[in-house]
Amino acid sequence: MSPPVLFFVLGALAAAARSDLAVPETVAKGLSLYLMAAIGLKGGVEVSRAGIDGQLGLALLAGVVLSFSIPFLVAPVLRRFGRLDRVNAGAVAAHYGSVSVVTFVTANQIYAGSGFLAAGFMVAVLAAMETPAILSGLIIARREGGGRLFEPRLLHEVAFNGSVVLLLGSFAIGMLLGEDGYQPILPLFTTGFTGVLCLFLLDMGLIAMRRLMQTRALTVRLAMLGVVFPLVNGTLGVVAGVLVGLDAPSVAVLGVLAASASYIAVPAAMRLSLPQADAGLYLAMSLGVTFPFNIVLGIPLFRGLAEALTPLMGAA
Amino acid sequence: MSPPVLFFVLGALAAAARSDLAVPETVAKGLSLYLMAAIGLKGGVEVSRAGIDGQLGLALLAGVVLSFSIPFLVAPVLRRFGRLDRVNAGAVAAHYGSVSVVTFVTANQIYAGSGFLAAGFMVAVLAAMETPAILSGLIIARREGGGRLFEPRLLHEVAFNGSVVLLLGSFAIGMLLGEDGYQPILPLFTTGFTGVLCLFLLDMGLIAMRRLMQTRALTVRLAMLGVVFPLVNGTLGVVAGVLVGLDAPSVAVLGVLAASASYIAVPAAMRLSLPQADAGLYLAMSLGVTFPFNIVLGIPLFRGLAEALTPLMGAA
Amino acid sequence: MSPPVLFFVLGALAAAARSDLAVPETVAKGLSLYLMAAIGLKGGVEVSRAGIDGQLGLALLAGVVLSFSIPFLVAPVLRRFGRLDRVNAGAVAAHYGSVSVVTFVTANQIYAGSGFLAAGFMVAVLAAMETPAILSGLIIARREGGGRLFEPRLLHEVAFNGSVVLLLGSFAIGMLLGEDGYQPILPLFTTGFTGVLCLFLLDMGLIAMRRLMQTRALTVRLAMLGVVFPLVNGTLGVVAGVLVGLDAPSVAVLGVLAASASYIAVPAAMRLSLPQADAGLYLAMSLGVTFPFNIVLGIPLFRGLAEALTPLMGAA
Amino acid sequence: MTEMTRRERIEVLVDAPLVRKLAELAQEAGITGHTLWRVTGGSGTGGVWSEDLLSGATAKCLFLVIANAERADAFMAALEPLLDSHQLIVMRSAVDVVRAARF
Amino acid sequence: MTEMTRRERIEVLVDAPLVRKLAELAQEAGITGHTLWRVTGGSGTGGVWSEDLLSGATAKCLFLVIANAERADAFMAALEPLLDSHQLIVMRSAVDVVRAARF
Amino acid sequence: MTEMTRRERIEVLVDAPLVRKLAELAQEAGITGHTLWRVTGGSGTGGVWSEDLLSGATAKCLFLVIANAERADAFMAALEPLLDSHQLIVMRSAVDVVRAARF
Ligand SMILES: Nc1ncnc2c1ncn2[C@@H]1O[C@H](COP(=O)(O)O)[C@@H](O)[C@H]1O
Ligand SMILES: Nc1ncnc2c1ncn2[C@@H]1O[C@H](COP(=O)(O)O)[C@@H](O)[C@H]1O
Ligand SMILES: Nc1ncnc2c1ncn2[C@@H]1O[C@H](COP(=O)(O)O)[C@@H](O)[C@H]1O
Ligand code: NA
Ligand code: NA
Ligand code: NA
Repeated sequence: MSPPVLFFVLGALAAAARSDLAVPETVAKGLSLYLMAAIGLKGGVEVSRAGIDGQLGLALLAGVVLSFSIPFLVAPVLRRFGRLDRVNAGAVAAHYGSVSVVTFVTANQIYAGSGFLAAGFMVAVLAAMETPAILSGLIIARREGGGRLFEPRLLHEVAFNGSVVLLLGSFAIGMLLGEDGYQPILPLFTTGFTGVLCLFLLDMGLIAMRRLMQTRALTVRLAMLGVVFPLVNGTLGVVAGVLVGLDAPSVAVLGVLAASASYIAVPAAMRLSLPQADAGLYLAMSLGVTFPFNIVLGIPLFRGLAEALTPLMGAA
Repeated sequence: MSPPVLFFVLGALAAAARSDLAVPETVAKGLSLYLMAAIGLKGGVEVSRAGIDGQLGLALLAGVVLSFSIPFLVAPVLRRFGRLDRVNAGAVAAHYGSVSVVTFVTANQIYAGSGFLAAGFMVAVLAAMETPAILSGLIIARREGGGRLFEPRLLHEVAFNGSVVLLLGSFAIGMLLGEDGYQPILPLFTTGFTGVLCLFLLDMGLIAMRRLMQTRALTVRLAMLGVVFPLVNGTLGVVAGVLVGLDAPSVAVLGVLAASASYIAVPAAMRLSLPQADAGLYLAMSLGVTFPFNIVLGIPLFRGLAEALTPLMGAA
Repeated sequence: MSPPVLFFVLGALAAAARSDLAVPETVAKGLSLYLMAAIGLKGGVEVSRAGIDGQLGLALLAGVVLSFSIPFLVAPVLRRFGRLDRVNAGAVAAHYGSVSVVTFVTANQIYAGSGFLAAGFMVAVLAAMETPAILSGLIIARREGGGRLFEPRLLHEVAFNGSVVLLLGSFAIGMLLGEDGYQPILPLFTTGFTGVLCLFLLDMGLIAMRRLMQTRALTVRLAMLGVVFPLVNGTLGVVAGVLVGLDAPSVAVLGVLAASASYIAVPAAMRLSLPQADAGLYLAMSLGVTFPFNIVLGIPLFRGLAEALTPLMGAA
Repeated sequence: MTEMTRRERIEVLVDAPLVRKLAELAQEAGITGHTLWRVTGGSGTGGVWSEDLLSGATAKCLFLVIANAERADAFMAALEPLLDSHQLIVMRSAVDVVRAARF
Repeated sequence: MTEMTRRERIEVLVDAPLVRKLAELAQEAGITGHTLWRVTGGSGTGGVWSEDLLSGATAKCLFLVIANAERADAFMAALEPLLDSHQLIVMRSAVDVVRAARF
Repeated sequence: MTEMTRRERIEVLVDAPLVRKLAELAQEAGITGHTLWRVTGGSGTGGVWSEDLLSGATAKCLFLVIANAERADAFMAALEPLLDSHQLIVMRSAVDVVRAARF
């Protein structure tokens, strides 16, 4: 296992043993800002080198379609098999359509460690996939309600969400700088990256496991869905990536994105827009079940799938 | 534009778009401690290499005179053109006499990026310029009041202000260590420097723009002064630097120092000593107007001016 | 003096001058997590290279015996010479039996800077020495009380204490990774290490000196004990290390561990288990007196002692 | 003696993402301001919680307003429909304030 | 008008390591929950303190419970033996709450 | 039952740089201690603010003292001249405390 995954496991074990190990919230926030700036810059520099071609447009389209449609796919399962009401089903579904930045970062890092390099523009795909699912989740939750679908403020908050702005902004800065302009900040943003990711995943392990242990809302059925959804959605992501003709590493990353569930942007949006939904529930599923699953199993899995399926398309 | 300036612009744009992007306050505090320790160390190591000559004394003198006298220069303008009362004029004036550490750091980094290297002892000049202006500001605000000019506690607080202590302390440590002793900590303090500055300026862009958008106190006239003051004061700084015979990069840095306005040490001192002055006003001017002006335009401007004027003196 | 020690002195001087310089608590917490992860990893990687032999077992045994027995040694002195009651004597004694992670880290760094390299497994000894002393302290404080010796919760808290878990967890990760697996995170955890230690010790200097200045509980007699205890305990540690046949650098580090006093894990445990003991007292002694003594004088001293005594054993 | 006037003090324990909504309701009730601080942990029917959360979605704040009785009543009435859906905890008591004209 | 009910508000200033103990006592007294926040400084007979501490051993929290009079009394009684050894500062006052059934 | 005594609770919302001044005034009024915590945001006539500030010059704190009526009056009187210049918000109410001798 790679260092970041080992630190994630350490965090999870520490929380399971009820250790008081904790990363202060503001420090974790600082680390996550660093990770987002670094991943954005790297993507932008990479694109400035490789240039942009039609692939970007197709990848963005695939990402947006996945993010928007996955909630409609998972919501009925949440209602019937998971026994959730409409509002909770909509809220949970929004999480699965959207994405987890840290899962993306970890996948990139692990893949890159063995030379399996995704396209730089996948950062833009990541950013594009954050929000469409929120819209879908609200449509599901309020389908029959009389009120308006969402408050105008929500759209703005979601579009100018801190992580979207930082990812796309750093991406743009990376493109502007190019490889030469990036040199002065390369030591901080590239050399230190894997180490910072370790510390961050240590915290994620602690948080994910504590979330899982504290939850009262998670049923066995819902926990099962927390594993089934990433498997199904990740496969859909891989297939979509193959269909639009991406290279194998980018296909794998699109799979990881589709499989991942949001635990930052979407929970905040749901708390605001669907306050009656159970926050303990959606955080337990996305953070406590799906996130660990993806970090430990999903990332290698979707790489395998991408490597198996991509050649088929190339041959077609 | 250099990476730090690009991140500053990104922060400002994000705030303008009312994004919720934010760097936690304590993280920003941590980054600023790092920047001050790093700049102090670098200056000290540099001085241990180049030695100290009469230049340092002259530069310190120029700095102290500028810091003390600039408030008397700008206060009448603030009163007449800016329409402020005596107390507010004194408070704002103190900010313009004092200096901004981050502006200094950014100027040094940008200049150094193209081999335009200021003397290491300019860190001491920076520290020396922080406080005389506070005295001047209080004199202006209280000229006719019956009470004592300042409480004894203020003098102590200002003299042993955290940033002054850290800057001068690190400077002394740098001198003690010399280039060889500095090697073990060079990777953190030199290699990572520009990257950390980027993250810090991202936050400064957010804060400066939010300050500007939230203010109710800033009139058009005062905003104009927020641009005119750095132009005039920076020119004075450059001229003073040329007169005392500094090299061109140090002249440019002295210009930047004179042009810059404090937004950390002086606001805290004014809140304590002139509580009736409007904190929203002086922070809007120094942080919202003058700081961005200097980062984006002032730094290249004073370099140009220094390069134009320094040879004149050398020829004399 | 090495850079970390110089920054420690700077912090102490700044606090003595009543400067408002401060490192935010959460930032300091973040730095300490980094230091513990780094030192654990380094130890583990080192062990994966050098292998484990009987030495580790003997060193662990020596450490545990020292930690458990030192409190029984110092408590009578605290009662008679220090004039403390049983409860306070037990609480203070627990601190001296346990260890200070930062003192350990600083010793390792200073020793390593001149090629005096302790065994990697000393990290495990450090972790093992944190808790036995707590048991001893409670036995001393409650010897005659009717109640139970400690609440079951305490044992758990102490065994899964955050710093023990992080140290041993990183140690295990370091062993799993080995030198090759460690490469991707080496830049953060090894290259940046000494610099981070500087910033952390700056904060420790501030805290230690403020603690000393604010205390009302510290008598001259107790302050004297704060210097005598590390001298005696450190000598015991060196002798124990020599007796179990460790190499000179590891002997010196065992001396430093025995000499050091806890100021994180033990105070929290004492606050919980012996709330009537005076927290101001034990923190003033361990943090305000013993910690600075060890950083500035103890570390070189125990190296000298170790270098003098180790050959004697080798010759035997 | 300092002149003091009786006013109402309303404190609401609320999830961070919902603070802005409360602020709007207070403003609509004619209340001139509010003050906010983060609470760092607690327990309730939803179990124990502490602030070590990434998303801030379930971080909680104490939201304090001071107002005269009439505005306080208007604010309480505006909160009514949110009480259950937003899981608010609301406390009201009397305080004496100085410079009472502003509340 | 919103229906409000009188309840007791108890605030305890307590060292962070002792919070869990208080929470247990509150629970044993039948109180359904509590809310906690960090205080960042203060002064008292023990001198001035501020939060810049590594160990957290002397960090302090405000511990707030709302309860009916009977449970509040039970909690106060349970606190009694700890008052001196744990150096607690306890404040009690009345508040009006909504959704009073839960307290 | 636990013996409780009526005391005055005074809370002042104040800018961080002015806290030390308040502490001095409280001490001069014979009050034995105070407790402090950071507030993280709010709104008022001066507009909306939140804590994301570098300088701390406009960070705000809640400053709490408990005192008997006489000392509380003395403290209030000492605050009087600062009310406007320092933009203080002051709340006073009654609380019951234990170990009342210390306040
Ligand atoms: N009796 C109480 N006293 C003080 N705070 C409470 C009480 N009950 C609940 N809370 C707070 O309200 C939050 C939500 O409560 P609940 O909805 O019961 O989970 C808890 O996490 C506590 O912070
Ligand atoms: N009169 C008071 N009003 C408010 N808080 C107090 C008062 N006295 C003590 N405190 C708080 O209680 C803590 C412990 O007090 P002491 O045990 O007197 O040192 C102090 O640090 C303050 O935070
Ligand atoms: N009615 C109110 N209730 C609670 N806090 C208030 C109120 N009015 C003002 N404040 C607080 O006092 C601060 C200063 O108010 P102002 O001087 O009106 O800007 C605000 O930022 C709020 O934090
Ligand atoms: Na997804
Ligand atoms: Na200036
Ligand atoms: Na020891």
